[in-house]
Amino acid sequence: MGDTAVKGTGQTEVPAEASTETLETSETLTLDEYRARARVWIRENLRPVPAAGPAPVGMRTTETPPEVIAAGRALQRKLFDAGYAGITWPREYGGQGLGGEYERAFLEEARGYQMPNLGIAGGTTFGVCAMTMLAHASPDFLRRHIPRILTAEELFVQFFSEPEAGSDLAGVRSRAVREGGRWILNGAKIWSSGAYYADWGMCLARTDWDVPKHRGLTWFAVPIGAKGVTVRRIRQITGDAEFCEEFFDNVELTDDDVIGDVNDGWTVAQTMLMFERGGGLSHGGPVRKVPQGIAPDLVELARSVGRIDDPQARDLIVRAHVDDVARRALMARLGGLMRAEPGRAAHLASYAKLASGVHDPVRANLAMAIGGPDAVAWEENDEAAGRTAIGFLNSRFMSIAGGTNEVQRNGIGERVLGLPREPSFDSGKPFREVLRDARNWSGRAG
Amino acid sequence: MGDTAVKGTGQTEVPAEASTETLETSETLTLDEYRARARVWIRENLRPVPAAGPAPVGMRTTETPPEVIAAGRALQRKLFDAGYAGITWPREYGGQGLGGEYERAFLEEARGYQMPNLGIAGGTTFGVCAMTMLAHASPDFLRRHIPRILTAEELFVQFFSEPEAGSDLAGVRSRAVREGGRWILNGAKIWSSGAYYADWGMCLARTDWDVPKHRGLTWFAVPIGAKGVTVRRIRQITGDAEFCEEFFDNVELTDDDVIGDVNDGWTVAQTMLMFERGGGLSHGGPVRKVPQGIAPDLVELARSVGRIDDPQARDLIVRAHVDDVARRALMARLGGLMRAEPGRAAHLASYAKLASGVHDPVRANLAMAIGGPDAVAWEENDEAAGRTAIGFLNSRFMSIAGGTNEVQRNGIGERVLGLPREPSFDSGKPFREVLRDARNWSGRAG
Amino acid sequence: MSVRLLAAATAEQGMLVDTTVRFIEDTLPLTGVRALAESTEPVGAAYIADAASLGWFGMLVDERHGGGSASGIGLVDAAAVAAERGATLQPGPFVGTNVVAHALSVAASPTGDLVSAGQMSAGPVSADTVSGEAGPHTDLLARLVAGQAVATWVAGAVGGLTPGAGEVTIRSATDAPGGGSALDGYVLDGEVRHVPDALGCDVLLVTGNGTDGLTQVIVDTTAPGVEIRALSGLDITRRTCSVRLSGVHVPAGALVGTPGTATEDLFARQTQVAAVLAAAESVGAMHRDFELAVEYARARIAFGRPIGSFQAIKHLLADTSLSLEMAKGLVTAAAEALGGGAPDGAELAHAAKAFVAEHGITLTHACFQVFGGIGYTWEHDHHLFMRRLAADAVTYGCAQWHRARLAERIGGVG
Amino acid sequence: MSVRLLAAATAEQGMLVDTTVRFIEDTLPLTGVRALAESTEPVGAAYIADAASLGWFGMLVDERHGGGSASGIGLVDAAAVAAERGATLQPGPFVGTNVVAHALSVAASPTGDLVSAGQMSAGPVSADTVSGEAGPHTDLLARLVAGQAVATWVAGAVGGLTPGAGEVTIRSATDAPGGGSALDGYVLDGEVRHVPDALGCDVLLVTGNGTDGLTQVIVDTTAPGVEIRALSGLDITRRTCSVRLSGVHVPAGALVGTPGTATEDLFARQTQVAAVLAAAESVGAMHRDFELAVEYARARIAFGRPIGSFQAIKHLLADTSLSLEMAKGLVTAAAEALGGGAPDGAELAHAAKAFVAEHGITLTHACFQVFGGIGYTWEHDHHLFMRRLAADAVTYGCAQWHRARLAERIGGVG
Repeated sequence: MGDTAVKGTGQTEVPAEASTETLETSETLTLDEYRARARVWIRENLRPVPAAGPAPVGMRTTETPPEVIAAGRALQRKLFDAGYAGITWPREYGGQGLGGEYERAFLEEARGYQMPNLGIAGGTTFGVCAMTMLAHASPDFLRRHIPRILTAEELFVQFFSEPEAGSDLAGVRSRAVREGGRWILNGAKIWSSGAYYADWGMCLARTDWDVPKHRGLTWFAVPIGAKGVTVRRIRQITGDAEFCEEFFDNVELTDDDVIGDVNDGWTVAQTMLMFERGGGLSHGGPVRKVPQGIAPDLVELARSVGRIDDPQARDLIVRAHVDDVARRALMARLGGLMRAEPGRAAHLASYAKLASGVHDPVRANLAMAIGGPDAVAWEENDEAAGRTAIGFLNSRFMSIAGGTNEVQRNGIGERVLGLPREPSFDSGKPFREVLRDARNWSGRAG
Repeated sequence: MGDTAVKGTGQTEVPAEASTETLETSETLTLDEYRARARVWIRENLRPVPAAGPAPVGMRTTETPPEVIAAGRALQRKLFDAGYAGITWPREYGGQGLGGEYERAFLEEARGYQMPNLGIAGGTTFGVCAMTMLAHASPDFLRRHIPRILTAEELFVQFFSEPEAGSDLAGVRSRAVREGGRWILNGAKIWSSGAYYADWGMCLARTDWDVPKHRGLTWFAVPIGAKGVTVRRIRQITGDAEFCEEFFDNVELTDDDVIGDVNDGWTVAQTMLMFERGGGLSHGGPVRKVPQGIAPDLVELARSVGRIDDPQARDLIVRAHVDDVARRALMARLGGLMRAEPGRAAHLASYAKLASGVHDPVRANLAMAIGGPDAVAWEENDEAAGRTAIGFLNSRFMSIAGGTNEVQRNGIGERVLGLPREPSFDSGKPFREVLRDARNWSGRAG
Repeated sequence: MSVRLLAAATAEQGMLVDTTVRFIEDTLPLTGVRALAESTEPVGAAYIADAASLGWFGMLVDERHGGGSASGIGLVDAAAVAAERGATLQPGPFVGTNVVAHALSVAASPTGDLVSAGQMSAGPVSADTVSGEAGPHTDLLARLVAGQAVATWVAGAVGGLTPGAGEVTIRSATDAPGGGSALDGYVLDGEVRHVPDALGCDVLLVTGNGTDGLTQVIVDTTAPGVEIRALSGLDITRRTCSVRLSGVHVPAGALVGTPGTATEDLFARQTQVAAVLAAAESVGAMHRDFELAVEYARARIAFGRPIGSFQAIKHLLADTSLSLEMAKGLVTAAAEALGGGAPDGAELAHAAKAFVAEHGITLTHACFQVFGGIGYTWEHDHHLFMRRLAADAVTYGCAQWHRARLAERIGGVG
Repeated sequence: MSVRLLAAATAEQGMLVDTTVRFIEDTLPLTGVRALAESTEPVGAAYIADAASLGWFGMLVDERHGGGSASGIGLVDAAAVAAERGATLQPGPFVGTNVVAHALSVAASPTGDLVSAGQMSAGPVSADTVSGEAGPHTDLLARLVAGQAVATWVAGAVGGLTPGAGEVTIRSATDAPGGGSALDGYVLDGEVRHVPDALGCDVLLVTGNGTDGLTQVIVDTTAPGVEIRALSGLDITRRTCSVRLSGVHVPAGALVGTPGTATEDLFARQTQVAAVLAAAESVGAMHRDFELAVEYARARIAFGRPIGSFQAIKHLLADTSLSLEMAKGLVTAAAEALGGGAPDGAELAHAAKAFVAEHGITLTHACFQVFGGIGYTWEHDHHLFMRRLAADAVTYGCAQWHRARLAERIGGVG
């Protein structure tokens, strides 16, 4: 679950880019000129976003239809050709090399227009994988892959979690062995969102078993179509199958596929986790606070089941609302604290994650209580009526995916509150011994 | 806090005894004859219990006035002289040596009559200390002390918990050192209920620092009036001062004062904890289930603050009631399970303790919510109005005293559910190293 | 693998539970339930008949009506069976059939007031003492007990039991368009949603508003004007249905009990019996979901340790275990009291359903947290329990409804 | 040691908080509060005057009335001060005096409708624009701001704010027994309990029912017929009082604002301002109780480890920390919005009080569990915070009351 985390659909985080052709021009433009020009291009080339219905209660990981992805790839290419892809990314890898203010200007102008929809893998590619690559991969690697990412020819997903390594992300057991100048990859990965339509996986494998677990790990770019890679879609409890599971059977890779240094994969992973957990929060301005009235989705729900005048339903709505505004206020507070002390940003981010992990289920339960019998059974094909139930099934997503509540609580306890450390049983010995000792657990220690 | 725990006032658990004079007679009596005779004696010698007001919300550790204790001692003596003290206790130590059915018969007849009130120390003396002594002390010790306990000349309290050893009961640091045929005791104890009016303390001290913590402990009987013993009453958050703290400054003890084997104190402690935590539960019949209506105390409270017709107050009352009946039903269920599997009784008792630890605070909060402003401030000297607040202050008693919620959860997790053990950092090395290592805690382990 | 709802089961109760567990394992274990869920079939007639032979449908029926139970208190036995059913997410209207059979049995007794009286399966047969003839529903009762017919209860929004579900109007046929004599019986109109397992039932016990107050009648599902439609639902192991009654004629003999106050009392008792049995089924589901989570916590390794050795997991499971034990105790106590005619029977029944409805949801969330990612997969059984527990929480009255019944009793006794 | 309520304090706000913290440390640290609690003395006049010189009582008062604040939004500054006060359990009517001063300042503005308008300390003085004369309470306002007088608000059960507290009747003196002219003002009768810190106050703002609807007047505590009695209370660091008004005459000039709808609006605003400031004080108390618990968890050794290394304790504190951060964020957001005239100001104020009232109780329970036995001792400070938080939870409206205000707004915006 670690691999999709806090990104939502990823959509809004796809940085829009500018292509090489217009580079010179853009650079000489003032921000206002750039903005004006972008506005013209956007109006001529993008379509307005269709009016949306009310947001569903809870998060839903809906599948993106193949034709939508195809259209998304085409549109991303169009952005690239027009010079609006990778606006802040380095020019040598196909980006525009402009400042963040240019990107913001473009995004502000594009608000209300449809940007490329590359599904959940799009968010992972642009928001997590490419950002991590730019920080750690070799120039050769970047020259090969980043331009193709910017044109949406290469969509990347994370091959990070494993069936036996979920919360314990560094506990991966997939192994890459160097043989005759090549790397032979074996193992399994899970929770890779959208892998079934992506092109590459960014894969963490163990390359040394005789050092402690955080060492001996290496990242590889794995072509999903390569021989020996099997992708299986995982049917989720909601019936969707956005997540995938991969099996690697003697997959052959080369040194060109290595991202970052061999056996230094955990350093790379830290960067990746920062992007995945929304580490960007600290760079943004204050979170925009839009008064939204009182829990509009639950008010709508109460109306639809005829309980809008029921005092107990109204109290449940208000309870959800109080938590809603407290969570919004928390985000604003965290933004302030992070700007004041950027060094603590990564640790403070645990609060945002934990708030979702703790309160999403509470809110989903409130919605079920408001919905009553009508939230539990509904007329066949009345999708709107089923939303509360879907929200309920999905409500623990944030409490598990991308670092469980327990992991966040440890982080807050130790790194924010300064409480003494958890005893560690896996950091001081070769990983192969960790596995053996865990199987023979007796509780004996120091 | 460990030392008063689950016993309530202890009062009802004081076994009534029969003195030596009537021994022969009693033994030849049938149960019915015994009962008839006891009835006569009771009507002639005991006073009816005065009608009580409604029970306060939550538990209150009220102090027992000295004159009440004095009267209690006299009455206990009277019972002893009549042959109704220590009914089931061995004859050689002053008891009557009769079966439990005789004791039950006496107690049933005495229902509604005032039995000796020896305050909280009385419960500890008869229900915990004496029972533990009978199981572990030497015949000599028992001959010296038990008869004087039965006549209430010696009231015992526990000297068990220490300022630095609360939940971690075996972590005591009070030390007894053998010097020239005597034991010299130094250290401090805390949470000894009623020590300020008791005569003896049953005290756990470390007698060997070079073995793991559960070994190297020994129990002593300490005269509270001995030279070097200082008793300080602890003012509690409710304003009461039932608990005490003791300081030992080179207190001299002899081998005669040792209870159980030297360095085998933890074995004795296990017996004591069983009595303290109400291990008797498994021997009783099914818990009597008396329908009590819906949370009478809270209904009374809601009436007194004028909210008995407020739907939200009524819902809070019902919420408390649902938990109340669930807790009563739990006790009945535990009784059934314990009778079916007596071997699991001690582990199952954790459920009863945890239920109180978890739900008492919830209930106290509900009471505060029902009481509203009138539960937070009241007319000077209106004691009834202050009960809700006292209940609130006291509501975590069961979650902390006599094994915290956390200790119970560990017990249920490991010994009932069979979950893997907590890593231990204090069981495999000399106690003096445990203390040193804890101070230098780094979290590193296996 | 048994839920062991009863802490102190008699030998007879132990046997009933054992045969029930074995029957389920042999005929419809969880894998079978899963397969059935993905098809559209209701549970088969053979399953019902075999279950009936174990005594599943006669425990709340007077012996003179062909009922009987393992112990003196049929509701306790029925609750024990319900818990085992819940642990394996058995489909089909067990609660419905038992409630209907019980209502028929009570209504057929001369006073009809077993509600406040005594033991659940005591009381004489109406045939003997009232008219000398067989009661109106004797035959149906026998068929229900024998598993030759299945029934469910169409209560709808009566008394707020199922908010938004709709209600049925029961008019005398004489008042209906076209008229007729009193012998013609009644005409039913209305649509009620959220009827558990109506599809596949032979008869419905319909509660509705009549000229003389609350009225209950038996309706054959094959009668003209009866339309039953399955709804989509969160709980895929059980089918909630919509029942539309359009001018459905039933004979006078279809009446169950006397309309008005007596039926209100019987209705109240039906809600209480349904509450206990539904809560017992939930407790079974809670038990199994929890058991799976404990097994997982023992086996799953992370950070070099089995995750169950972490206090975060261990204490979560301990707290969950506490509420599960409380739930089991409370359901048992309610079954004993309501079934045994104790003064606090109704009170305990409402409390049990309120407690279980809320703690079932809490429990399944806790288990989900222990499972982590694996709990998100369709293949893992957890979501089946999660779905069931959420659906159970509102079936036969949500926690709020049952608490409201208790609130009405504040200041009284029992 | 600062609570640091504001995540992004300006330099001026930082200075205000620093001087406040230093002032408290120097004049009335927790040891002093404890001593004061065991005596019967109210807080001294010197303390009030010094506090006033730091700006404590002018932040919600228009500049033209002598008020002023460190930042543009006085309520944010006042909340920051309140939080520091709460952390050290400062006694005295800080919330009361500020609410009264604010009410006087708003009522003295020509439209009197700052309620819905804008910045908290903006708006012209009535003296300038309405009549050319000084407003009726100009002098009192100046004294409050300068710390020469202290005030509290006697609201009682008006609007359900303090259930069971009683209400005051405010009649025109002409209607009162004995009669009189309109110039004679008003006569007040009634007893109101649960008035915070009334003992030691110079004036009271009394809200009551008058002939023309809701009416507010200023009452001198020395006026004949005013009787103030301290109640016993859970919170020993603050005195809740009963105020009895027996035929108390006040002049016409004692009126604050216009009776009826305008006063209802002002009353609503007063509840919101009080909610924000009281919540801010609570958050301060939460902060310090929590800080003590974290310190204890770091230092206390059991089972060979610091107890904070156990997940049971660590995770409890992490969850508690989350709700504390949410509380701080919400109080700040409410102060910004209500003080800054944002459309959702009222909504956030009610939400903040509701959130803090409930989470304050949860937090103090969590801290108690960490302290274990030591928390039971009178000597340990924990119980002082526990008492304060429980009392705060119902002062100026309990969680339920504030949620009810939000429920009224369902379907609207802001």
